[in-house]
Amino acid sequence: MSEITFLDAIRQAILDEMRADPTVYLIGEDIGTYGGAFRLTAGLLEEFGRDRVIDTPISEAGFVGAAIGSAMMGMRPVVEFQFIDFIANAFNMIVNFAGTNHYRWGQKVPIVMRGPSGGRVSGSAFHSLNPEAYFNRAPGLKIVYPGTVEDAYGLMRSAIRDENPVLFFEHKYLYRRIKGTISADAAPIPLGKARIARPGTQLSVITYAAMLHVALEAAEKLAEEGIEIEVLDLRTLKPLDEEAVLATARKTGRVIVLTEEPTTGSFAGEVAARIGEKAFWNLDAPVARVCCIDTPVPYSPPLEDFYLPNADKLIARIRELLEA
Amino acid sequence: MSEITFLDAIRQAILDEMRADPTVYLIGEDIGTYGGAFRLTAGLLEEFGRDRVIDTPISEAGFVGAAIGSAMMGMRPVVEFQFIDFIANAFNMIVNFAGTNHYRWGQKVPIVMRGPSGGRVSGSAFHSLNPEAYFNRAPGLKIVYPGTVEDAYGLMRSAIRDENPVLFFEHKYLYRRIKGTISADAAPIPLGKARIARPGTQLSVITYAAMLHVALEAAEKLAEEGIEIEVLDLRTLKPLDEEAVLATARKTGRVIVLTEEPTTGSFAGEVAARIGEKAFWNLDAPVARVCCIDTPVPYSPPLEDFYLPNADKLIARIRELLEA
Amino acid sequence: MTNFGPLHPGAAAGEGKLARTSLSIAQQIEVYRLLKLNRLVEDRLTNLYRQGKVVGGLYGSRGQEGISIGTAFALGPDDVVAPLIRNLGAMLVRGVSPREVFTQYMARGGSPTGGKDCNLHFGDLARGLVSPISMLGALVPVMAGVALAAKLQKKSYVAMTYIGDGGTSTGEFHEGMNLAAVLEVPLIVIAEHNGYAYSTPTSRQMKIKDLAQRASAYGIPARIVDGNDVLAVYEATRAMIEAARAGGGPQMLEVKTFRMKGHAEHDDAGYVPKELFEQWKAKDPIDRFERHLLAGGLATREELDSITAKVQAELDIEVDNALASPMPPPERALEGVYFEGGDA
Amino acid sequence: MTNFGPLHPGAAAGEGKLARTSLSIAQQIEVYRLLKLNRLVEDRLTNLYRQGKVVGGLYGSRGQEGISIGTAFALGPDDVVAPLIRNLGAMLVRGVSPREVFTQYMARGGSPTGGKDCNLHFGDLARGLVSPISMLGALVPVMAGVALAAKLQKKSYVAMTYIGDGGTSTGEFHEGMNLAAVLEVPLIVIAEHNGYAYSTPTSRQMKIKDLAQRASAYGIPARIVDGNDVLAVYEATRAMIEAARAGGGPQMLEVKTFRMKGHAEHDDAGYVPKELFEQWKAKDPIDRFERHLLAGGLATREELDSITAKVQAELDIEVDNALASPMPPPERALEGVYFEGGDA
Ligand SMILES: Cc1ncc(C[n+]2csc(CCOP(=O)(O)OP(=O)(O)O)c2C)c(N)n1
Ligand SMILES: Cc1ncc(C[n+]2csc(CCOP(=O)(O)OP(=O)(O)O)c2C)c(N)n1
Ligand SMILES: [Mg+2]
Ligand SMILES: [Mg+2]
Repeated sequence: MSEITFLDAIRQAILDEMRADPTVYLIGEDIGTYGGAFRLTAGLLEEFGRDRVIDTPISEAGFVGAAIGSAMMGMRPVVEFQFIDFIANAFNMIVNFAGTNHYRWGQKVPIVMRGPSGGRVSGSAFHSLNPEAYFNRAPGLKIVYPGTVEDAYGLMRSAIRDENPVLFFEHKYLYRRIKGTISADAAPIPLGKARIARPGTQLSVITYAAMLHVALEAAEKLAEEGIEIEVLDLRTLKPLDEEAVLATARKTGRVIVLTEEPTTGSFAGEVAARIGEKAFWNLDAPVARVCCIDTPVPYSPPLEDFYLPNADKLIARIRELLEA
Repeated sequence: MSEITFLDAIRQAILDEMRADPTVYLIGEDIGTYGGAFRLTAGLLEEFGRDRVIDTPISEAGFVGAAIGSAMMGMRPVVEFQFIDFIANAFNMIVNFAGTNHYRWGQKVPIVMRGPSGGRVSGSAFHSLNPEAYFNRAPGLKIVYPGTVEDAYGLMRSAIRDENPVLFFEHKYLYRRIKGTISADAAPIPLGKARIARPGTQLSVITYAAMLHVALEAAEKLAEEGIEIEVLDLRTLKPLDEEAVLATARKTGRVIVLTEEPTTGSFAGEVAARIGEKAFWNLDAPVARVCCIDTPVPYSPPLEDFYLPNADKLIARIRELLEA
Repeated sequence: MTNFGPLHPGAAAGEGKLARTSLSIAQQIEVYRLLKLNRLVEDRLTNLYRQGKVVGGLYGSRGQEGISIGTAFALGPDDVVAPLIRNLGAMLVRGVSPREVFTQYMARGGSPTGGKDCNLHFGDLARGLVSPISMLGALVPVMAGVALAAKLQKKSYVAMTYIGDGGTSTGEFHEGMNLAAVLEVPLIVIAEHNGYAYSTPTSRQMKIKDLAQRASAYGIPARIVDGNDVLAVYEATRAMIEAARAGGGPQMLEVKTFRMKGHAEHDDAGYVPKELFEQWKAKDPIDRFERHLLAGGLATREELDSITAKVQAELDIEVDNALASPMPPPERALEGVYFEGGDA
Repeated sequence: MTNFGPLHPGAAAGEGKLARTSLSIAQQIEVYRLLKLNRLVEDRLTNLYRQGKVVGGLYGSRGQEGISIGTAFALGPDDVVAPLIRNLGAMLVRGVSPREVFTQYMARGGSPTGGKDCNLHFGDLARGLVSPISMLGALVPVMAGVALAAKLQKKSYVAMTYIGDGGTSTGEFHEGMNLAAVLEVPLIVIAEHNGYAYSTPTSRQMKIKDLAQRASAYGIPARIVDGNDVLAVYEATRAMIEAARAGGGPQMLEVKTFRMKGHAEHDDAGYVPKELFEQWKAKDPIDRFERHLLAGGLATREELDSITAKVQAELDIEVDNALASPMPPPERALEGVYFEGGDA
C-alpha cells in the first residue's frame, strides 16, 4: 500500500462515504470546478457531478443553513469552509440552529463542517484560526481534530456517519507534511475516544492535531535522557474522553495540556479544569497549559514563532514540572 | 438619595456619559422611539435626538460594523443587542474586526456592546444566553459583567470611556430585582478589578452577575453554622483580575467557581485552570465548578431550575469540599 | 426578471371584493373555520396570559391570519413549511392541535417540546413543519436547504417559509435568498409587510416601498398581494408553489398587511398612530371573508355561527386539558442534547 | 429610485474611446504615473514571489488598475477609503509608498504593521486609509460607520470602499448597504464585477446580470461604467462622491472589468476560458489610457517612457531597501492587543 498524505486521507474518507451513501454531498466555495483552495476535493466533481459537489456563492451562513435544512430532510452534507476562519460568519447557524435543534424539538441534524485550520504557515490573524474554544461551549455540537493520517481518515468517516452536527478541523500544516497508509479495509474510528500516542510514566502531555507532533518530538528528545513522557492524543475534543484524560493524569500525576490557541479562554483550560477537579488527589504538580500568547495570530515568521508553542518551550515547562 | 434599580443605574451611567461627552451615541433596535425592549434607554431619544439615539434595521452585524467604523473616526458608540443572544449574528464583526484591529494596525476601536443576558426568566435557548465563554478566547476584547447596582453604574461609565471594545453584559434577572443608591459624585469604577463581596476564611466562591447573589445567599446561610465563605465578585471577566483570584485561592485554599453557563467550555473553566496552575501548592481541595448542566437553556421552569445553579446546589458542593 | 405584478386590485387598498378563487365552497368553509380557529386560539391565549398562565411572552397575529391560512392552505401534503412566531395559522392548517399550542405556551410536560422550548418553537417533519430559532432570517437559508434536498432527492415537495419586513434586513435572509436563486431550488418565501418591526416602522428599516424590491437583487420572481384577502393570498401562493414545483426556482410573495396589536402582549403599541389601527380594522381579513361568504351565498349566518360555536366548544375543552396537564419532570432537562440512537 | 444609467457607451464593450473628462492634462499624466506604478509594483511583487521573498500569498489587480486609481483619484483629502486586497492602486493614490507595500509582503519589521499583518492589510487614518479584514463584506458596514461619523460630526468627508462580485453575496454586505441607505450616510461602494470569485464565475454566484441590481434592494442609486476606462471610472466616482457629500446618501458604482490573472499568484486560472483573457487583453486599461494620451496629443511617447523609467528607478531602490530591511523582533508579538495609552 502506498503512502498518502493527511490531505489525501481526508479526501479518501469523503470519497469512500460518498460512494457508500448517496445522501452524502459536499457544499462550499470553489470545491467543485477548482477542487478546493487546497485541492482537497479535487476530482470529486468529476465523479459525482454538480448535485453532489456544490459550488456556492460567498455566504457561509447561507450554505451552512442550507446544509442544516437538507440534513433534516435526510441528506448528509459535508460543508467546507475555505479557511476555517470564515466559520465566524456562520456562528449563529452552527451554535444556535444546528447545536440546539435536536434538544429543542427532537430533529437530528447530521452535518459535517470541515476546513483547513491552524497556523505556522504565515497566514496571520484570518487564515490561522484554531476555533475549538469558540465552539466547545455550544451544547449539541461535536468537535473532531485529528493529528494523524489514520485518524484523519477513520474519524472523517465516522463524522459523516454521525447523526449530529460535527465540526471537523484539519490542521493545514499537516496537510502535506505527514504521511501514512490506509489499508483497503480500514474501518471508521469512533468519535469520542482519545488515543495514547506514546506511553510514558513521568508526565502526561494532553494534546491533538499539529501539537501532537510537537509533543512527540519533545517526548523523543527527553527519552534520550531517560525521561518518559506519555502523550495523549484527544482526537475528539467534544464530547471529551474524560476517562482517558483522567486516567493518564492519575497515572503520571503530572500533566501539561498543549494546544495551539491563546491561553486565555482556551480549550486547554477546559481540560485542565476537569483534571484539577476530578483527579486532584492524584496530582504531584500543577496542571500546566502550554498554549500560545494571548494575541491574534501574528504574520511575520519571527512573531508567529514567538506566538506558537514548540518542542523547546514544551520541554522547558516539562522540566519545571518534573522538578516540582 | 432614593434607591434605584440595576436597570436605572445603567441608564444613569449612559446618560451621564452622554451629557459629558458629545461623541457618545447609542445604536440598536427599538432603543429610540420605544426606549428599548426593557425600556433601559427610555427618555434618551427625547433628550439627545435621533443623531445620538439611533434605531436600526434588524442587522446586528450591520450596526456593530457601523459602530466600529464610527469609533475609528472618534465617536464612542454604545451598541445595544435587544437580547444578548443576538450577538451571535455579529460574532465575526466583534471577534475578527473589533478584537484584532488595534493589534493589527494600531487603530483603536472604543465601542461598548451591551445587552440583557442570562436566564431564570423562562426565556429558553435564545433569550437566556450568558455569552462570556464565547468571547473570552478573543484577544483584544474586554468583558464586563456587573452584579450590583453600584458596579453597573461605575463600570458602565468606565466601559464607555475605555479605548477598547468592551462587551458589557447585563443580567436581566437583576434589572428590576436589585436596588441601590448612586451618590451624585459617584466615580467610574476601573475595569479589571475584582471585589471581595464578602470576606471569609474557609472557602472562596468566585463568581459574578446574578450568581453573585446566589453565592451571598449561600454564604449567609452557612454563616449561621459558623462556616465563613469568602465571595469574590470578578466584575470584569476579561482581562481577568488574576491577582485577586489567586489571592483568595491562596487565602482559603478551597475554591468553587460559580457561573451560569454550561460547565463544558465555560468561563469558569478558565478561572479554575489558572488557579490550578498558579496556586496549586496552596490548595487543600480540588477547584470545583458549580455551573449549569451541558444543555441549551430549557424553557419550562422545572427544567430551567434543574439547569441552573442555586444556593442549595452550591451549599452541597461547599460541604463536600470542606470535608475534603 | 423580477415581476411585481399583476398587482391584485385590492393590494393597495386591502378592501373591497376578494380575489376570484379556485377553491370549492367546502374548501372555503374550511378556510373560514381555520381563520376563526386561528383568531380564537389567540384570544384564548390572551386570556391565559392575563391570568398569568402563559409562561414568557405571547405573540399574536391578529389581522394577519389570512396570510398564514391562505399560504399554508396552498401547500401539498409532502411540502415542508417553517412558520414564524406569527404564523400559528400555518401550523393549524398543517394539523397542529390547539392543545399542542396551549401546552407549549404554558410550558407543560405534555407539550410538543416537552417543555424544552417555548411558544410556537416546535416542529414535526411528519406534518412537514420545521421549527424556527429566534434569530430572524435564519429560516431562509435553512428552508433553502430543505428545498435543496427536494432537488437532490428528485422529489416534488417544495419548501415555504415566512419573513417579516424587519427580517428582510438580516444578512441570513440575503444569503439564503441568493443561494436559493443560484441553486434554483423550490423555495417560496412569504414576506409579511405589516408596517412594523417591533416599534420600528418600515420607513426606518429600509428605503424601499415594497419588500418585493428585495427580490430583484436575487433575480427571484416576486409578486405583491393584499395580505388581508385570504383568497388572493391563497391563489398567489398556489401559483408560486406550482411555479417552484415545476422547476421555476425560488419565488417571493409580498403580502401587504398590518399588525393589529403590539409586537407582543406586553406591548401596548403606543407608537402606532391610532388612525392606522382604525383604517386596517375595516380591512380585517376574517370579516372580509365572512362578508364574501355571505354575500356570495356560500354560507348562511347560522352555518358560520355554528362553525364558530364548534370551535369555541373545542377550545373550552383544550384549555382545560392544558391547564390540568402537569409540568415536565426536572430531569428531562438532561435529555436529548445529542441524537443518541443508531442510524435513523 | 435605482438608476442603472446612463450607461457609458463603453460599459459593455470596454473598448473604444474613453469618456470625456474634467481632469487637466497634468492630472491625467499623474493618473498615468499611478497606473504604471500600480502595475509595476505588482510586477515586482510577482518577481519577489517567484524568488520566494514574499511571505504568504500574493494577490494582484492586473487589468483592474483603472478602477483603484480612477476611484481613489476622485477622493478629497479628508475622505476615507477602505481598499480591498486588489486595490493597491487606491492606496498608492493615498500616498502609500512602494516600500510600505514591499515590506508588508515580505513581513519585515519596518512594514506598516511591523510584521503583525500581511499584504495590503494595513491602514492609516492620517491618510484616510482603513484596513480590511479577510472576511469579505465586513468593510461595508464598517465604512457605513465611517460615513455615519461624518454625518454625526457634521463634517463633509465621505467614506468609500470596494466589494467584489463575490462579496456582494455576503450577509454583511446586505446589512451594511441597507443600514447605510436607512441612515442616509455618505458612503460610496465600488462594486468590481470582474467575472470571478476565486474560481467561481459570476453566473454561479448570482442570478442577476448586473451587480447594480443589488442596489435596488436598498433604494441606493447605482450606475454602471466600463471599469477599464479610468476616465469613466473617475468621472462616475466623482459624481457619486459629490452626490454623497451633498447629502444624497449612499451610492453604488458597478465597474465592469476582468481579473487578468488567477485569484492569487499560486492560481493558474485554468478554469478561465483562454478567449476571455484575449478579449480583455485588448481592453487593458493602461494601454487604452496610453492610446488616449498619445492620440489626444496630451503626452509624447518620450514623456510617457520617462515616467515609466522614473518609476522603475524608484522601484529598483525600494525593492533593495525592502530586501535589506530586517525581520521584526520576536517579542513584538506581545505588543498592542489593547490600546494602553490614555485618552487619545
Ligand atoms: C437577528 C435578530 N435580531 C433581533 C431580534 C429581536 N426581534 C424579535 S421580533 C423583532 C421584530 C421583527 O419584525 P418583523 O420581521 O417585521 O416581523 P413582525 O414582528 O412584524 O411579524 C425583533 C427585532 C431577533 N429575533 N432576531
Ligand atoms: C466571508 C469570506 N468567505 C470566504 C473568503 C475566501 N475568499 C477570499 S477572496 C474570495 C473570492 C472573492 O471574489 P470577489 O468578491 O469577486 O473578489 P475578487 O477576488 O474577484 O476581486 C474568497 C471566496 C473570504 N475572504 N471571506
Ligand atoms: Mg413587521
Ligand atoms: Mg470577482
